[in-house]
Amino acid sequence: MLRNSLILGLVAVFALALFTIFSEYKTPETLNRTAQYYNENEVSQVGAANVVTAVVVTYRGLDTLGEVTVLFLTASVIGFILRRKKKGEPVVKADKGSEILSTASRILFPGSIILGVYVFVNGHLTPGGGFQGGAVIGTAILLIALANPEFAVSRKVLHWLESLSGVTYVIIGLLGIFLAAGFLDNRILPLGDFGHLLSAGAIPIIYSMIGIKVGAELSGIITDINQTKTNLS
Amino acid sequence: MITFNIVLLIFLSVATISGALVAVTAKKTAVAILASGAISLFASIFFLVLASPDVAMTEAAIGAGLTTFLFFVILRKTESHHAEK
Amino acid sequence: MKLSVEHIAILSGILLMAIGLWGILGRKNILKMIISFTVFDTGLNILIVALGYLPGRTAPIVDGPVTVENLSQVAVDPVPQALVLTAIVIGFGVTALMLVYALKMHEKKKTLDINEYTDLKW
Amino acid sequence: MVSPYYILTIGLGLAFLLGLLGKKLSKVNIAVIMLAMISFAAISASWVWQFAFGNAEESLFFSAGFEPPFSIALKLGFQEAIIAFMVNIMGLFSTLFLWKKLHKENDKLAPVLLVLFMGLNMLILTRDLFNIFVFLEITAIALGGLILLDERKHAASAGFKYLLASSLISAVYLLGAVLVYFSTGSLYIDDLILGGPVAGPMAGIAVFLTIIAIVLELKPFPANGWALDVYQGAHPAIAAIISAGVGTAMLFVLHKLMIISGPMMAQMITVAGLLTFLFSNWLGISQRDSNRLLGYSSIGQLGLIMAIIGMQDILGDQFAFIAMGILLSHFFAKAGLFWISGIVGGSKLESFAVLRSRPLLLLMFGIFLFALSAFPPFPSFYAKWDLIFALSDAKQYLFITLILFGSFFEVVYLIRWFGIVVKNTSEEVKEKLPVNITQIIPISVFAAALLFFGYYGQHFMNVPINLNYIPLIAVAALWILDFLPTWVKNTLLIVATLFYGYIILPQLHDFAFIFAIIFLLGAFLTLLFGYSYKGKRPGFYPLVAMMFAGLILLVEAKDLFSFFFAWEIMTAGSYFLILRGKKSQPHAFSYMLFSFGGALLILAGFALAHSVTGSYTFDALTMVGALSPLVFIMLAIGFLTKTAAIGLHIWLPGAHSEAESDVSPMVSGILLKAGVYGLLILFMRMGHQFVLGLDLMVVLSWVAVITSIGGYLLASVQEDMKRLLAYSSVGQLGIILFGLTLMSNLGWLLAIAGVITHFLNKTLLFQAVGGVYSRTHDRTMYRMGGLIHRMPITFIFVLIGIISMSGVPPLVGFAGKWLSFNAVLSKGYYLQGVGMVLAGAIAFLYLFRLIHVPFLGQLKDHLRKVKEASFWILLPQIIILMIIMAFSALPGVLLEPIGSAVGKIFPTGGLTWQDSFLPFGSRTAISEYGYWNGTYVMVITMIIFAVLLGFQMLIQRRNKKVGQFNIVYSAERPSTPETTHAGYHFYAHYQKAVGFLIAPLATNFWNWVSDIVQSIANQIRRIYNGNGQVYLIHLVIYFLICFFIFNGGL
Repeated sequence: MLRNSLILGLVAVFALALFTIFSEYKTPETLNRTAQYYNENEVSQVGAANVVTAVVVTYRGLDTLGEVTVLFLTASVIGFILRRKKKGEPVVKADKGSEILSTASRILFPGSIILGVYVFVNGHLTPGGGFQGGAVIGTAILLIALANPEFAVSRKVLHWLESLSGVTYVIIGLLGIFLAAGFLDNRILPLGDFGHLLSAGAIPIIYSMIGIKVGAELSGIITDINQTKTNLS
Repeated sequence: MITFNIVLLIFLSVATISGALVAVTAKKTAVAILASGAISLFASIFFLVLASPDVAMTEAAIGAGLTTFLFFVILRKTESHHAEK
Repeated sequence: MKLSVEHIAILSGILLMAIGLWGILGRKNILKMIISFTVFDTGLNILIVALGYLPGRTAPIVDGPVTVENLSQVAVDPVPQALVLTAIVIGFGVTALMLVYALKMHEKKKTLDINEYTDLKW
Repeated sequence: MVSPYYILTIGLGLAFLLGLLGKKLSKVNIAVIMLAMISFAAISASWVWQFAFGNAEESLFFSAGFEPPFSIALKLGFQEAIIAFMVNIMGLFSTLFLWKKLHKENDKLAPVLLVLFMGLNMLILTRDLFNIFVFLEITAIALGGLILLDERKHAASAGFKYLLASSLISAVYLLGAVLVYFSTGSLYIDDLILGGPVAGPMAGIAVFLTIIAIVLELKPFPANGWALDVYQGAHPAIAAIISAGVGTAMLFVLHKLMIISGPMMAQMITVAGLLTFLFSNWLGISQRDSNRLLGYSSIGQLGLIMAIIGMQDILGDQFAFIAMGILLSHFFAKAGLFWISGIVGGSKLESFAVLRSRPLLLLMFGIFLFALSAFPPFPSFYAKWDLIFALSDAKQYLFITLILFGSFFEVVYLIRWFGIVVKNTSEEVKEKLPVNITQIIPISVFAAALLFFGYYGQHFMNVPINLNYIPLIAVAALWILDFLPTWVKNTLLIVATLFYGYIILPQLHDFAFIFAIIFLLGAFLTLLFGYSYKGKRPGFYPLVAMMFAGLILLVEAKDLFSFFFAWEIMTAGSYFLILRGKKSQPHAFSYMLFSFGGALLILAGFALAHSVTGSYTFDALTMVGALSPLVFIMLAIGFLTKTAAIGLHIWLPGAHSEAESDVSPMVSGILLKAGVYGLLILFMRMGHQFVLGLDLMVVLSWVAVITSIGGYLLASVQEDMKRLLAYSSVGQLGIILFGLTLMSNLGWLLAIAGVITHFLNKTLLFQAVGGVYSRTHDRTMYRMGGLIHRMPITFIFVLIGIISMSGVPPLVGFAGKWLSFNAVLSKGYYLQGVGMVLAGAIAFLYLFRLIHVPFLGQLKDHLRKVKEASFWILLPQIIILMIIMAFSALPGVLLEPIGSAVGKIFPTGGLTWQDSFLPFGSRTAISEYGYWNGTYVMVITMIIFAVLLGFQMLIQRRNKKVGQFNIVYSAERPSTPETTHAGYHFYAHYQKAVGFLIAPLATNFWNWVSDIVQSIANQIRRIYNGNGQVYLIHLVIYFLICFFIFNGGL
């Protein structure tokens, strides 16, 4: 009881501390200089209709590479941990999903994949991008997996997709040093016509690679987790 | 428009915070997971209102979708054992 | 009381963080601690996006009324959005890893009570 | 310069590609990782090279071709290059160390390892606040993955605690970084500097949040339970990465962020770091698990460096040197220790005893521990010197105190561990510890690096360095030649000593000359004894050389630093020597504690003196001002720990008696004189100091009187020959101290003469006793008896030794007596004089027992076959005997040179010398109160002695010889010596009356102190109750307290 009230007190003090941020906050009138710079120059420099995408993929591309790395690490660790089979372990079958779910998911699946691809390919034009598209693909796999627990995407295919897209991403980044002004510079390709699919330099390619990679990784995580059984010994 | 947004946000805030309270205090883990999924959904509406469609999409797909799913799977794995015990 | 979109959102974010912290520090069940963690994270993300919001402006995407010319007058700051986007994905990664930890710990001791995992101490 | 993006590309590209390789290709997998790590190291090495020897300039590497703050930039300067190189070296050797594990058991660790080190590189190089967050998370997840993948018993729960804590910390950091962006419009660190410290309340909160997060990441006390659990639970090689690799990178991040923090933040970092340093080390004292102990030590060291980063404005130009010195020591030593722990496999401190089966590993273990303890010649030693000096110049006395206490606690557990590992008898080492080459290489390289940086690092110090390396080279040479047989090494060392003496003696004058003679002659005499040993005596000679090197460097020293350097070398060498004794571990340990405590006081005293005078030579001690009594007290206590003044003496009896037979004379007859030399230098420069009108010299003179009475009283009740001699040394050093405190010509003459005679007598007696031990394997006197029949020559030596020591004419000891009366009278210290007379009387009580109990009486059964001690044991004694006789006959030879040295300090009140009618240049000493001619006395005594002896021999011819053991009780031969030996418990009857005088007050006091220190540590460390949630609560409380302190209070 004492501990509970201590914790509650702590949380209250913590809220109070955060509240100073609220009380110090003044709604800004204008954009700060970085934002101003992006909103003014992004179109001419990067050429993506979605400024957020330009920031994510190009200006702050290093963050995004780190982000991809985080997902890669998580997927690898989860894969290593969960795939470590002990010998002589019987394969436990999970319950089958309901008929409706499995039918629905089978219908939805291709659509979801296409939606995912659409989201990341158009990342530089519309909201969304590699991560969102990848997540949509992952969700599609998830639906299928829920409906049919024995469903598994070929791990080999996933690995290939993941590795190749990842390596391509890094190589595109590296090309930026040689062909353009710096690592991850999207101007290794022409900026193209603003607002078209094939514009904004390398952004569509990078975002597609991210989309494929994230999609493959998330699918991997999902299948790994779904197929593990707890150690019942 | 702004006033509509404000009303919407107040409603959302109340919903999110009650959701959070449920998520944190719920006895059943499953309820807590559902509540946290709901929070993510509400949050993505927050993001939409705050002019951040990209974030909203991410939150909806990853926070509300995948995370919730992961929680459920892990829950099932850890509880299946208790059931047998 | 300041009643504007961003203020309400900031306040909600702070409250979510506080409630999340309450769960992190208070719940005994490891899964519930992780759930509280996601609540905490969501709160933080709302807070960040809200702080970067400029009232009355729209998303920084050239589309319809938003043109290349008026982008800097009508659009919000893209940076916090990019940051939060990263933070969400990273948060997912951390959460997933925590969950695998939970699974692994459960495998060893058949319990998810954090109080049971005190073998290492002093 | 090679673009740092190549590291990113290589790391990530290969990590991504490795997913393609299946199980079958795991060999390729590890080879690829190894190549990647090599390329990291090579790239960063090329940077370091270009900055150090080329003309590279600090440069920015933009990403995406836009200038910051609009894109993320990496900055590569000399600092970045060095830190990245360190981290990459760690990565390379970690991979090598884990080779077998990666290869055989767990190839999945490899890509995670690669990504981790790539992330650390970026963490070091990036100049973007948010990018730091991303790589912080990568680090956290990679570490979490590594810990989890390694499936150790408690790894999962420890890793989970780590993950919880680091996620919370990252969240704080994220909020901070974002707030920085909102209040300044930039995430580029250098932008924030250009605009000056960021202004406004929001910006203040923002900066606070970012920096507190990094501070929390560095595990400040007490919000660090999670880190301890990880150090304990993770595989030692991963713990090594956390401690050396991640810790280093994190410290650099903090350093990077310091430029946006204001002075208040800096102060908070300093205080947080110092408290961490103090408490981690303090709590470490009670720790018995090796990995957790290393964890406490890691956290402590990181805390110290964190504090140094916080104090960079105070430290000024020396900041980089100090920080790097301590960081390098921590880096190499902690990685090495964790790796050794990985090889040993056990988790108890005692389990490291298996290292005895691998002398090389044991040596490196010692190197690592002593590097952490900041002993010379390691970088931390130089850094600590500079740190204390700089803080003293800045008048940060509280900080100095915290650092000194922290260092002391650290040494307590490190040295205890070393002692346990080297000497603990409870662990029997039967099997050879299995090691493989991939594990040995990293450890060896790191140990070698410590030595290299130790040599290299001193050139960056604040003080002019004029160290003489020749004696140290001898030490190293003897390590290399350790495979040779004893007699060869013994000869080599003797020749080296004599040769060095031949070179160095002409350069020395006055007291330094006198002490150098003692040390060199002492080395020669005690080494002769060594010929009596057979075999190789592995490790003995380098240690002896080390101790004597320290001693000789001490007298060569002309500045504070050389002196302190020599002092520490000597301390370490003598500690190792004492530790070689069979049961000496606890005694060597307490010797080290007192010595190290004393050394810290000396260091602080020197630093204070320097801060007043600005001098680095001994002239610094001529300071005046309010601080000078304090400096005097600190230095006096520091030196008195070495001379074992009463209260500080408790280490001496055990250490001197448990040491090997030829080590005892070294440490007792010779080593103690180092403390006297220190006191000499101190008294010479500082003279009389007053506290509240009280002359400290008078206080010390009473300390001296009590020391000699106490030492002699304790000596009189010993049954162990060597303990008796050891306590006797305590008493005699008291007399020497007394002479010094008289601060007069005669007093100092008395002291220096006392130093020489004590050296001769004690060496002689310890060697004689060592000879007895070599034959009887016993030191307990009452178990022996009648040895005069079996060891007559030794008997004569002991006899001469005690006569000389007791100060009876005609031998040289009388000179001391005569001088002391003269000195006391001329100074007017009558009360103390009475005490000294009393002490002299008590001296007889114990000295005669040395003859009486083992040598006289009936020869014991088991001693009937005992032979005289061997030639090599007797030879040095013969030489000493001759010297004693010479000095006795011609005391002028001894006293006149001393008098001339003393006369330079106290020109008046000395002895005058007059030629006498006797031959051999004999001279008579004349003082205020009388005169004395040694030759004269000698001749007369000899005549009387000869007459008496002749007379006795004449009448004894008719005596009937009595057979032994005629006393048989009831046809049973008494077997217990306790009941039959008259010498047993000789003063039992008096103990009832005056026993309180020998109560172990000092021992009890120090036990009490150590109990209190340990029980406080035990209480405090209860906060680390193992519950991850509680650790989080600590974290939050710590955060909130700091928050409200730095954001305007509640």
